[in-house]
Amino acid sequence: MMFRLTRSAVASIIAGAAVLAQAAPAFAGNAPTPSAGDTAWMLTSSLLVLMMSVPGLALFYGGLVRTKNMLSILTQTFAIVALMGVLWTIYGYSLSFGDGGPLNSYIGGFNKLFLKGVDASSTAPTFTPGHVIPEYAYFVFQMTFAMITPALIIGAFAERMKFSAVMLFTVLWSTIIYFPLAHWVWGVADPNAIVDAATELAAAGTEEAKKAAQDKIDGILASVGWIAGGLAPWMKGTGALDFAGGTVVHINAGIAGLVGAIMVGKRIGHGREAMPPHALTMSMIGASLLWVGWFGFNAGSNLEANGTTALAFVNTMVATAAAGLSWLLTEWAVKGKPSLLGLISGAVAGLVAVTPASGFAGPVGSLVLGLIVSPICLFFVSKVKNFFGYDDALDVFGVHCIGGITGAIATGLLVAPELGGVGITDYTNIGENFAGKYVMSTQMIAQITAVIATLLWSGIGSAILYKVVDALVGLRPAPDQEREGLDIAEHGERAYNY
Amino acid sequence: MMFRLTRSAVASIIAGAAVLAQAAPAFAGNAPTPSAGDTAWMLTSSLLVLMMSVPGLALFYGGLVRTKNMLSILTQTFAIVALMGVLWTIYGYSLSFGDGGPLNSYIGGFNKLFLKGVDASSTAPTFTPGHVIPEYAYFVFQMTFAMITPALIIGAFAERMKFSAVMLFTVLWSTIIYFPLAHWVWGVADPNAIVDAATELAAAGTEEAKKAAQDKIDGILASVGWIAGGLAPWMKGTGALDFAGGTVVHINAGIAGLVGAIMVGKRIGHGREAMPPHALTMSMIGASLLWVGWFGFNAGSNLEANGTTALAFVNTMVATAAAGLSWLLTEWAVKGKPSLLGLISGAVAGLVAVTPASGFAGPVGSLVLGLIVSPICLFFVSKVKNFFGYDDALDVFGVHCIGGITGAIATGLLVAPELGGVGITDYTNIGENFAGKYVMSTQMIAQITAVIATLLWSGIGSAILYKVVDALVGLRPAPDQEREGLDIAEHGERAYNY
Amino acid sequence: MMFRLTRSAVASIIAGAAVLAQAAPAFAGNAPTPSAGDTAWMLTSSLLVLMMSVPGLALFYGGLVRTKNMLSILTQTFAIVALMGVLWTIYGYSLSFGDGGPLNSYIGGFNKLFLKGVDASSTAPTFTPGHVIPEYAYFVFQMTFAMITPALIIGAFAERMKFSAVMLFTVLWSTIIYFPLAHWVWGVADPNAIVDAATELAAAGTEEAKKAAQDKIDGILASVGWIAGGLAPWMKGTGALDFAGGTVVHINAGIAGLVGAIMVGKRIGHGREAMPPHALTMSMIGASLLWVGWFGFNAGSNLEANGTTALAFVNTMVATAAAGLSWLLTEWAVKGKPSLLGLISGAVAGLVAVTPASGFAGPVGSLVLGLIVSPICLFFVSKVKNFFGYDDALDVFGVHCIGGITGAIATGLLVAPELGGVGITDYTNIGENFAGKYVMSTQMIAQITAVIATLLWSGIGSAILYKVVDALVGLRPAPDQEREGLDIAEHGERAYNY
Amino acid sequence: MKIVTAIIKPFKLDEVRDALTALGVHGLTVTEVKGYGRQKGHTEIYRGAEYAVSFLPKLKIEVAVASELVDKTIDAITTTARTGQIGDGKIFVSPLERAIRIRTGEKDADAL
Amino acid sequence: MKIVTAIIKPFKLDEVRDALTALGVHGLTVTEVKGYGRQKGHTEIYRGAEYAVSFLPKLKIEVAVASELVDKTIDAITTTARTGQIGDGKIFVSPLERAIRIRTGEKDADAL
Amino acid sequence: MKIVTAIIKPFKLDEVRDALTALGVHGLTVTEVKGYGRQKGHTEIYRGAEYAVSFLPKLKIEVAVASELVDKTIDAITTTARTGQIGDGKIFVSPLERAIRIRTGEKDADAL
Ligand SMILES: Nc1ncnc2c1ncn2[C@@H]1O[C@H](COP(=O)(O)OP(=O)(O)O)[C@@H](O)[C@H]1O
Ligand SMILES: Nc1ncnc2c1ncn2[C@@H]1O[C@H](COP(=O)(O)OP(=O)(O)O)[C@@H](O)[C@H]1O
Ligand SMILES: Nc1ncnc2c1ncn2[C@@H]1O[C@H](COP(=O)(O)OP(=O)(O)O)[C@@H](O)[C@H]1O
Repeated sequence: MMFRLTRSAVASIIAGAAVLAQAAPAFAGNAPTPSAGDTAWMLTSSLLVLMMSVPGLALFYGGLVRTKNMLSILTQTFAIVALMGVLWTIYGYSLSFGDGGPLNSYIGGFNKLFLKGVDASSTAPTFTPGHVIPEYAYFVFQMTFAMITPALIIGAFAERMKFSAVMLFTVLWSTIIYFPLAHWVWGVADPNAIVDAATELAAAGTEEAKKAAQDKIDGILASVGWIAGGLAPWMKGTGALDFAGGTVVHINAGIAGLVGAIMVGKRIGHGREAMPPHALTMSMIGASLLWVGWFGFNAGSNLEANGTTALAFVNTMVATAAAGLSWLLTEWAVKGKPSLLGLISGAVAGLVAVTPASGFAGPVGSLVLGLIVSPICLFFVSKVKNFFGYDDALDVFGVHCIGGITGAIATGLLVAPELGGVGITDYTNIGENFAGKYVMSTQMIAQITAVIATLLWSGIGSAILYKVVDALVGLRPAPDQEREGLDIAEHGERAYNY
Repeated sequence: MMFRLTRSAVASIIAGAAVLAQAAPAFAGNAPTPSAGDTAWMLTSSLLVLMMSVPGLALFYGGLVRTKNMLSILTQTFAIVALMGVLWTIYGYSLSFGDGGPLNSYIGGFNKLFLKGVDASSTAPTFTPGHVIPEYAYFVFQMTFAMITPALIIGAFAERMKFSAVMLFTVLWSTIIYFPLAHWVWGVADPNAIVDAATELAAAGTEEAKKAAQDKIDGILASVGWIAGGLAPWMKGTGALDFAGGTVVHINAGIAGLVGAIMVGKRIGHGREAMPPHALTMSMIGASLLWVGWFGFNAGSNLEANGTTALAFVNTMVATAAAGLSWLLTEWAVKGKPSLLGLISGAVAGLVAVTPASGFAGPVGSLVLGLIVSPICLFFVSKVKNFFGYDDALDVFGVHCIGGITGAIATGLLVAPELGGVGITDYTNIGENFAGKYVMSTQMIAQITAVIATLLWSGIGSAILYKVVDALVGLRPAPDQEREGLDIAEHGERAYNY
Repeated sequence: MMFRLTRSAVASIIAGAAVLAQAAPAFAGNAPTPSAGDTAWMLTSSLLVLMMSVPGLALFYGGLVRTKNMLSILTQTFAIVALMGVLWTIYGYSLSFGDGGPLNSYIGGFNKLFLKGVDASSTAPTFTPGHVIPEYAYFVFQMTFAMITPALIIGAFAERMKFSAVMLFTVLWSTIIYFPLAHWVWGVADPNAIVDAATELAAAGTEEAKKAAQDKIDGILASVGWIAGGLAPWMKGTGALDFAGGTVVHINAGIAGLVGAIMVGKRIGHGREAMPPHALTMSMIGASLLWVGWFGFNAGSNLEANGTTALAFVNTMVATAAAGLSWLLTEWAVKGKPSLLGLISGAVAGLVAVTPASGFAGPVGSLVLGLIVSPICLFFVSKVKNFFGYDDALDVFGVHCIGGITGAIATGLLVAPELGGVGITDYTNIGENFAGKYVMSTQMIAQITAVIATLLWSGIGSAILYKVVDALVGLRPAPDQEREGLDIAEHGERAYNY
Repeated sequence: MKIVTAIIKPFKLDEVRDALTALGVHGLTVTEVKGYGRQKGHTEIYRGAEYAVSFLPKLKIEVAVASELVDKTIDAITTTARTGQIGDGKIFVSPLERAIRIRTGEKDADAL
Repeated sequence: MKIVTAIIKPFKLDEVRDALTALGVHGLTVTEVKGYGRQKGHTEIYRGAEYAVSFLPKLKIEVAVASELVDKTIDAITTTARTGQIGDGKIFVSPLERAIRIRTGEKDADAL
Repeated sequence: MKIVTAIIKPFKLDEVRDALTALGVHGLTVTEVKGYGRQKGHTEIYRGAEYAVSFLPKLKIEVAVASELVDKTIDAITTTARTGQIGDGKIFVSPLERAIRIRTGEKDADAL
């Protein structure tokens, strides 16, 4: 979901005569066809991201709650996934990636409700001019992101929210917070269109021809999500870099979780009763599957299977390993014992942090990012949380929001070629393989804008939605029910009957 | 495993000059070579289907039985997978996909025993003229289907059948019921051969040349599985549509399970003692992995990685989400509580129902199919089962057979272009991208024929085989052993030693 | 990681005009570009191998220990994976696959520390002249092998080694034992270079031109790992065949485990107290994921997605099924009951045995290999182990080392075309599709050399390293801590709080 | 008052419970226990190792009853829990001096 | 000496334990049990099947105390374990003839 | 008859059992319990939160024996279950009025 082509990617493309040959027609406006390899990778990536949600995330979260609430976590996660699959097909895809017309910088449109006009031969552009993938593959890959994001939130108010409230909140939140935000950040221009226009410009003989082509380019670059296109005045046209969803997914879910945890209140007995994880084994399985599936999330976000995809894959591997190790060692030093929970929490923090950077940073940059994100998150989940006393049950804020912010900021730096990053791309610069100009200050402004915009939009918006849900169905079960456990109270089942 | 090319697929093929170029030689009879992308996808799909069986299905089933029988489910599933892997290599593949000569409409032959004549350069045709994949990939993909089908059956007579009986039954059932049925439905003609013959026909100048070519075509179309080719008189040459195995896998296993549950009798204490699932957590993991793996099952059945593959993938995603949600809501309305077991049962029902339709229906059609299949299955597992009082322990009949029938019938409707389906294909119609003529009445007759043929063949055949097994080794363990649990009685192990 | 191209692979390549066309430039020295299909497959394979370690191996091992040590296994496995990811990036890859210059037959060099000089457009050769994959994909695929190998060892001294000792040992062992060994066996020449030189030789007109070309070839063939190149005098230039790591991974880890189990001593209560597996369910999940992931391990080792990849896939499927079945039946006959643990142990034994043979043997050969390896391993884990009385807690030696040796030896036979194998390849023989000459005696000498070299290097080296670790941090926790369990004593957590 | 403690085979619980309720016993407490006795256990084999498992799963039922109800209680349990095979279990009767219902503070007979 | 056995609601354990320690009771033993009594259970539904679960999770606390401490002990438990709702549980007092501390062999009062 | 109840460290079970069988005690019942006493527990840390776990896993062994066997039984248990460290556990002896073998209806001594 990066909205700019990395230079290395182009390089590797330009290199291959065969590919160029195939790419050429695109510039001439002919329809390119998807390659089986790219299609296979995107479908594989999509099922990997589904696996992140179920069973991955469900187990990671489920293992951390008490036995009596295990099923509530599993049910909420699985139900959110199913619900989002339906909403995405009906209107989510259209609102996020449809054409918003005049409002296109803020929201998609209704032109793709119920996948209108899409069939097996429809294609979607990638980030390499002349390359496409089946639109169905793009549609379903994006669907899996819309499935996991709301599911991430529930960890914050785990063990104490009514199932009906969770479901209703998911409908409202995805519609009002997620779909627009996804459009802001991922609503980008088709590289082919830009390259074609730029080619015209280059070829243009007369003045008005030049002007016409230039207008065309400007028009294309203007009709994108405002964060993607850097359309806010102070961004000066430099869009924020978010390769795979640091803002849209993690900061977004993290802040919504924090607000929820505060508004629904603490769990009965919080701080007094011991609430140890009921099955760390399950959390470890979950964390492992999150790691495995995350390659679809990050490397899949390149929308192709090429050298840049391999780079995103390597970064995801390295940052995660470094972050897991770093949390383990920090905890060992600080608390005296290296714990499994710390190790897997670090791994997840690393995955979150590298998400926005995965296709931009170099492996060594990712290694460093992994090493530093863990102590930061550990500080938040242990010190900060206790200091303020909010009950973010499964540390959605401490790991996803904080880790996401760390990654979003770091991306602005690590993309710099001097730091081993792949640099910026400018599709209009067809002469030199789309090489773009990286300016740290402007880039950091873009990154920070994206972070703050997400925190405000999701933070304030979520607060309102929780109030609405509370008014409509009530957020919290009766104390007795909470004490008996949500499994029996809400779902009439028990997780284990040994 | 669809035996007709969907029009959209062809469209997308025809579109791509590059591909056409590669396809062209095929018409001239040269050997096309597999693409790395298609090969990668088929191998990925194969391991995904293996993952459906172990650990997927094993956990989905295992979580639903009592602790004392957990290992018996895991062992039976894993052992069946291993056994079928061996049988498939020795003679299963040959009987299912070998050349049956004069008997070819009913059964394959012995020409591929022990993979005779197959090596790393052998190829198998896909559904796109001019495309092939390595035959080893086709062989192993099909193997995974032969592994999971008998494993599906055991859920019906769970907790009360001897391990030796299960193993013996599997050998007999796969040989006598499954391999022939697979041939009936999936024993299809090589598109390349048809297209080549059709090309000759078009090019034929003289009358006898025309006749010769026409005879060739007729010969090819006649030497296929009778259900695939619609060879029964009343089918008038219209074969049944079963994209990924609604009949061969789900109806087939479902009815065999029902018959088994009835013949082996109820579990001791059935109806009197409470028999709650011992670990819904495991069932949830299993259901999730079934969903993830099912993309290999359905989208892999396109034998390539193209737009139609993406369509099958999307349908599998959408129908499952809709069915999970629909079961959850129905149960919530009817029984007052939304349960995890209901949610995952619905998801599985959706997966089963969309299986035959996955490459033919459109996403909206699949959405509707998912919404309706759950209430139907819920009605069967709660009302119908209790009414007749048979002990289909894990609802193999209620979910797989009923869901499979729903899907098989629905496929006949949803394939209709007016309903967003991809329509029918006719390889002899090379002029218009192999566009075929869809006639609802004839198509429904074909679908119903396939359903009934499967129910009869598998129902009656299985009944006989259970009798044989009972006579040879006995179906049921001693009451004391059943009470102690099959884990200790049959396998000398316990699942948990906490 | 095979270092010779299988003939069938070439055949299938030569067959495809399209591919040849793409391959052609290579001979002329131009840079070929990676195909999306091969890239997709290598990335998929890499995440599959990661999944083998976490959660696969962790669960397979964890389920077999007592509850009180569950987390210690999970933590050790996950931490080793994280640690190796970091080491591999910093210097492991360079030492294993860098250029060792004059020492290149024994060890790689420092030229790739911190991935120096590698970017998204760098490529690595495959085994088909004219084919390459992104170097990042090769780097990360190899990384996953370096992650799982040390993790395999811990099963031998499970439940009784300090976490600090395990971590320190891993650093030393991977650096001093694994990286060099990987280089010995997998440090191979670039086929493209050989073919180019051979082409020159063929084209050479003058004598000195001939000589120059010949010298070039000799130079290339001499600068490889000594086992790969058969550089030991008695090997006469015939390198050992190890398709996916029978020696480097399994024999290597297996012997290191045995030595460790002996040096750290038996578990308290070993032989007196019952120590049944605490959760065979987890072991079954682990074994299943090992099987699923192993396709990445074996079929991924072909570095491409072609017919040979499919062959390796099929062999992995068939040998595993046969071995699982064979262990089950042997146990049934000998001990009276077919157990799940036996079944999955057999499957793992089959996976281990087929690893070195997977790309060389035919499916029937693999079937036989699977059938025989299980009884051999069963004999070692039951009889031999009890006879000598060492406490190889999870049978790392009995299954991985013995299974690996069986496979390594068998590979020398099963590669023979007369036995359905794919035969030997010789890149210099460009005339006849690189057909090489197979001589059983020489090949067996090479295989046995590889086995013995691995046993000695790893056995003696590990013994020294355990001593060092013992001196530095101590191998074993206090008896009370061991009795309380490593989870609480070492990690301050408990696996289950039901 | 007495405490009647019975060790029974797990699958007999429901029958015993019903028999006791029929007697007018309003409550009881059940504990999962492992029993060692004449009844032979089984052996489990894990790879090489064989384990003789001599402790078998049983249920312990504790019922506080008024003294006059003791015989009836014993009969009810014996008749329902009996299968006639080794391992059916035991019944133990011990003195109970006081009983209190926590909710109300009611004492002795009223507390049961 | 007496053995005081209390059946309580699980989430009350910590409070009861603290109250007893305050009394100077140095030890106790806790067992997870299932209780059947006036308190209604719940029904669980799995696909078709409905189960009425009448056994509820409780904790059994056993404390050996010197006879003079019995009343205080009972008070401590009743006050802390009481929620006023059905199912709060019972307290049973039985005679304890001897007590031995395994580690030292100390007897009776000294053993507690 | 008496009921001898012993709280011991889990890993001592087999030794104790053997010692009792040697005495001619034919059966016993074991329960997993959590013990609170002088023996310090450990602390567990999960991310931020620290928990002091003061309840330790113990096994409760119940043996019904003829009165004359009580002393022997106590000795057997003390000697085998002792490690000399805090937490070895306790032995309690309570009166047992009646014992019945469910299978046969045998009473008292014959029932043990
Ligand atoms: N002396 C004893 N003290 C406590 N429990 C006993 C004693 N003897 C037997 N039990 C319990 O009774 C159960 C059944 O006893 P067992 O000798 O196996 O068969 P039976 O009840 O037919 O004599 C044992 O599993 C054990 O739990
Ligand atoms: N007669 C009895 N003997 C042993 N335990 C009992 C008896 N009656 C009740 N109990 C225990 O006390 C618990 C609470 O009793 P219940 O009747 O449900 O509520 P209350 O304590 O308010 O009367 C039960 O769950 C059971 O464990
Ligand atoms: N007063 C008591 N009543 C019941 N059980 C007790 C009592 N005191 C101790 N216990 C049990 O005995 C176990 C060991 O006691 P503890 O004081 O820890 O060590 P020691 O046995 O060496 O004195 C405790 O864990 C608890 O289960």
